[in-house]
Order: sequence, then structure tokens, then C-alpha cells
Amino acid sequence: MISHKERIRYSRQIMLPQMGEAAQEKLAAARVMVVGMGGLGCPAALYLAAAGVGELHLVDGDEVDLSNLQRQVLYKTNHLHKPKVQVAAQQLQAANPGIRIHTHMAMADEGWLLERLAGFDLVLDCTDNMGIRHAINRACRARGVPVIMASVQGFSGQLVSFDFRRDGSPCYACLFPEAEREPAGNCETSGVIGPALGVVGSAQALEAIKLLVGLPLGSLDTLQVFEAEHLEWRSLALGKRRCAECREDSAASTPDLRRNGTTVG
Amino acid sequence: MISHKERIRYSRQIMLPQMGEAAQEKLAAARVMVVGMGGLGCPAALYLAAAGVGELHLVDGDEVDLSNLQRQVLYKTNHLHKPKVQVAAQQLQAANPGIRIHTHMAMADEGWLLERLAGFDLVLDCTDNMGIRHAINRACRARGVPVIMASVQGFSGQLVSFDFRRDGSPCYACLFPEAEREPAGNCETSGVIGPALGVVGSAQALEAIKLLVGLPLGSLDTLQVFEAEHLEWRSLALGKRRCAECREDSAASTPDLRRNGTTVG
Amino acid sequence: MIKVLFFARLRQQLGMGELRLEDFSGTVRSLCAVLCERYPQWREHLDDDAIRVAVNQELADSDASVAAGDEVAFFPPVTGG
Amino acid sequence: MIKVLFFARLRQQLGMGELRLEDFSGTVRSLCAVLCERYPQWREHLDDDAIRVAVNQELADSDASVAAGDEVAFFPPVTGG
Repeated sequence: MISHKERIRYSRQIMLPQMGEAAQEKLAAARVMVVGMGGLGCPAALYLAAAGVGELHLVDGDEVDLSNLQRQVLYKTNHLHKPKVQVAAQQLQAANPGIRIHTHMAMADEGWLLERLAGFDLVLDCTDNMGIRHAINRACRARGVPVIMASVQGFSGQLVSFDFRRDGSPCYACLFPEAEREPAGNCETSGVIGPALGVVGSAQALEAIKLLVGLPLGSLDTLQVFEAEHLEWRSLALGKRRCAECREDSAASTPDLRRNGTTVG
Repeated sequence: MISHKERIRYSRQIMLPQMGEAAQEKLAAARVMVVGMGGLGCPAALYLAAAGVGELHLVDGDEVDLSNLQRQVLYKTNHLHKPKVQVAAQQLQAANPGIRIHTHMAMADEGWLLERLAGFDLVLDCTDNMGIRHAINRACRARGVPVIMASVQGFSGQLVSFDFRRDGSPCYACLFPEAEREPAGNCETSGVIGPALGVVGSAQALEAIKLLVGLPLGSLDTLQVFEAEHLEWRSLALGKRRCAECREDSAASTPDLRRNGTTVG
Repeated sequence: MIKVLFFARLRQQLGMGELRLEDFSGTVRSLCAVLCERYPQWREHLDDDAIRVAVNQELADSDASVAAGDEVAFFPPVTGG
Repeated sequence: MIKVLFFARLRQQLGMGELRLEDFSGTVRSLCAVLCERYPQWREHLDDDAIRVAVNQELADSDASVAAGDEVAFFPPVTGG
């Protein structure tokens, strides 16, 4: 049940024909894990907390560094050297006391995620390197938890979602195979323009809200490419390409054995 | 001169080939006015402050209301009933103590703007109705100050920039003529999805940084249309259409009399 | 074939974001007339001074011509924030 | 004519975001070969296992065919955040 105060707080989204009170209740009941509280995790978590997502788990092992403040907009100068998850939780809880926030001061890996993902409705991948992206992909796939993956470097961003509640979903490895070597460059080595993280991180929160309330996603099985230099946004569909593991899975599950996939659209 | 600490704080953008120390110095020397500290002004001002824009003027006559917190991410629950510009200035100053922030607890109109716009490098229009948008357009045009205009309602956003430092620039009235009646609906009456404001407000900050450092804009004389429901971004060029006033201006300024226009690209 | 796009509140009002029209050739104005004839309930939304039209991603007047292969976008101002 | 687009770091590395190619018909692989012949300095950037290709906005293999009117996009993973 939505209280009178909540009805006021969330009035501008409850009145949207695509949302309504039922959508607000779905947001309140949702458990979402945000992995990485850097340049993408900050805006994504800010908008999820503001929208009333009931339970947020923030995962990051880092402390706030002076070089973060140019783009990681939850952190202020007096937060230097404090754990990011602790500062972020304080800020988000102050913005919205009506939600539950859990912090995990840890660098997630596949084992860590596999142990904890049961019962989550969604994972946001806001991390900064290829290794952890593939670990998140494998763990979400194994646990049947949808994932929305965002990334930004320089002036370029990418956003793609996989709904592992469905049988036959493609995965991140179908798009970018696990390479032997890490591709060159992250924000630390190649730089990044702050507001591009705001654009892509906010778009990630938008897709998250849509997934949680059952609206169709623009990034499902589709790589959204953002080029901040030209303010261009393009959509590239994954199509029928599947990685070896997805092909195997698909061969193993005969139509009779498939449970009904829950789709987001 | 950039100090050692600033070189660390801004390192991730200074190292970008499109930016560098010269760009950082331009940002530090810039004076920017943000009109409207609601759903767009919050992310736009956050990213400008983080990037080190030297002087920010925040303009808004409103106080923080419970129904703002779903999307206006600078405000927290304990800020209810405080002036938005005062809370925003505190938050931004804490994020970046190295910039100057001025607050104007006022509802800007054409006269107010005409009196104050001299010496500004840029205005961001983050307001919420057609009347004030046209007033900002006229005042910026009269004072030769570039403007980046953003708007969001429901799941739909728009972004367009005019560089009034150039002779022959089109203006907002060339795109949307001043109508006798206000078009129906703003966020209060028709609702808005929070993260769409994050996407468009961050894009506005991105275009602002590009304008201030002299990189080309994607929204110059071009309406960028964002549809959050489908995560679509489209570009519609203004072309040769001009409002009556721009046609008159253009007829009045013969090529000989024109000063060299400063272009942003 | 021409591609017709609707943006912002027109999507809700018309219940559609995109449609394709075979065998049309004429002006933006006559395209509007064809659409309102096919969907009479659209008239009040499309026949509105606030609605702008772009042909092939560039703002166009109502007497601009539209032919096979063109993309026509109808959009109102968005003013909230 | 085919339209070739480059995204993310390829734009800086190749110094170009878009080019148009007349009279090409063949596979993605042969398109790559034509480009690297014309711009030899591109080889190290395009001939990289991490680069993906989309033909007409859909991910494609290197033996996918490309013909007049197609749009081919080359893009690397972006992994920062």
C-alpha cells in the first residue's frame, strides 16, 4: 500500500499513463544490486533511489579519490578517502528515507555474485573493466537475474541489457567474446568526460525502472551506442549470433522442458 | 594557471585529446547562468560544477517540495521548504570548493535577464514553461549570449542550442513561434519520469562544456529529440526557416557591417 | 513509401509512434489531410499551430513537398523541465 | 554506395567517424581488406579480434555480405565506467 506522503513524493511518476500506482508498488517491492559506484553508479543509483526502488545494494571496494570528483557526483570534497559505498548510502538515504540501502565494501567477482544474487530482480553493471563485466554476465546468467550493463570511456558510451529470466536469452559474451587480453584503456588511463556518464548512467536507471515495472526496454539484446562528441545515439541489434555456451544451453533445453519465459515487453 | 591539486581533480578530462589544460583553463574562466534549478538544472549544474566551470549563477524562485524529490537529485528530504538555489549552492560548493557559486532566488523574466546577462559566456535554460523559454530566448539574443535549452515532459525530451555570438543565428522562435496560448502540460500536470531528466540535463551540461572549450555542438541550430520509452535519440535540423525578427535582423546587417562571427565549431 | 514519425505527446495522443504510407506524393499539408481522413480522431491533435514538421530531419513548412523515400516527423514543443 | 561508420576509440584511431564507399560489393572481411589497402595505417586498429561489425544495425559475422545501400558499423567494446 502506498501512503499519503508517498503518493505526493512520487506523484509526478504515478500520474504517467505508462506508470500508475501499480508500477510504484512494483518499484517499492524491487531488490536491485548496483555493482560499481563510480561515474555510472552515481547517477544510476541517484535516480533509482529517487524513484522509490525499495531495496538497493551498492557494491564497490574503493574509497573516494580527488580524481573521482570531476564525474562521480555523489561524492563531495569532504568525503575524500571514505568508502564510496558508505558515502553513497548516506546521500541516497538522506534523499529518500523510505527505501532500504545495503552496502557491500567489496570488489565483486563471479563467486561473490553467485553467492548473493538469489532473490534479486536486477543487477546494474556500472563497473570499469572487461573482466568484471564478464563475471557479472556469467553470474547473472547462472542465477537468471536480468542485467543492464553500461560503460563510458572518453566521449563514448555503450548500454545493453539481457533478461536472463527468459530461456534463450543472449548474453554479453555473444556480443563481446571473452578475449585473452583486456582491451586497452579505462577512465583512469584514457580519460572520460563527466556528463557522458550522466547521460548513460541515467539511461541505465531509466531502463532499470522500465524493466522493474514491465515496460519494454530499448536496450534489450541491443547495444545502444552513445557518441558524446556528436551527441549521437545509435542502436545495434544483437541478432542471432550466440556464444558457444548460449548455443549449448539452447540445444539442451527442448521446447517441452522450457519453463515459460517472463519477458519484459 | 592550474594548481597541482586541480591537475589531479580534473586529470580524467585534461587527459582527453579533445580537452587538455587549455580547455580546463577556459572552463575555469567561464561564467554560466543556469535558469531553473528543477529536474534539468540539478544534473546540469552538478556536472558543470564537477567539471570546474569557474562561476555558476543559479536562478530559481522556488522552495524544495516533497513532490520534487522523485527527480530533482540535488535535494534531500531534510531540505524541504528551503530555497532551491540555497540548497543547490551548498551541495555544489561542497562538491567543488574551487568554483564560485552565486544564487538568485528569483523568477527570471526578460527584464531581469536583460539587466544581468552582460559578461556571461552561456545560459542554460532549465525552465518549465513556454513563456519563460521565449523570454530567455529574447534576452540572450539581445545580449549576444549563447543559450542551451532543454526540456522534458513525460518520457519525452528536447535539447537545442543557439549561439547568439554569431550574426545570423536562428533563435527558439524560429523553431517554435510565440503562440498566444501556452501549450498544455508541464511536469506538474502531466508527470515526468526522473531519469529522462538525468539524460537530457546531463546532455545539456555536455553541450555546455563543449561550447565553453570550443568543441562543436550536436544541438547547435538542431533540435535533439529524446524518447525515453524507446530510448531513441533523433536529430532535426532547423534549416533555413527564420522568425520575422531574425529575418529583419539579417536584412539589416549587410555583409560589410558584420563583425566576424565567433563560431563554436 | 514514406515513413511518418510522431514525437512527444503526439505518440500518446495518436497511440502510435511511426507509420508507413504507400503511394503518397504531395505537400506536408496534404499529407496531414490524408492522415486525418484515415484517422478522423487525429485532426484535433495534428491540426494544431504548435505542431512542427521535419522532412528528412530538417524543419519544413506545410507547403514543403513529400515524395517516396522521405521521412516526415511531426513534433510539438516540449516545455517542462 | 555503402556507408561505413566507426564508433568509440576507432574514431580517434582512424581520425574519422564516417565514410562512403562507391561500388563495393563483397563480405565484411573483404570490406575490411579494401579499407586497409586504402588506409594502411588502419590495419592495426581494424584487424583486431575485439572489433565487432554491424550491417544495417545488426551484429554480423565477417563473412556477412555487404552491398549497395548498406550501412556497416565498426565498434570496439567500451569498458570504462
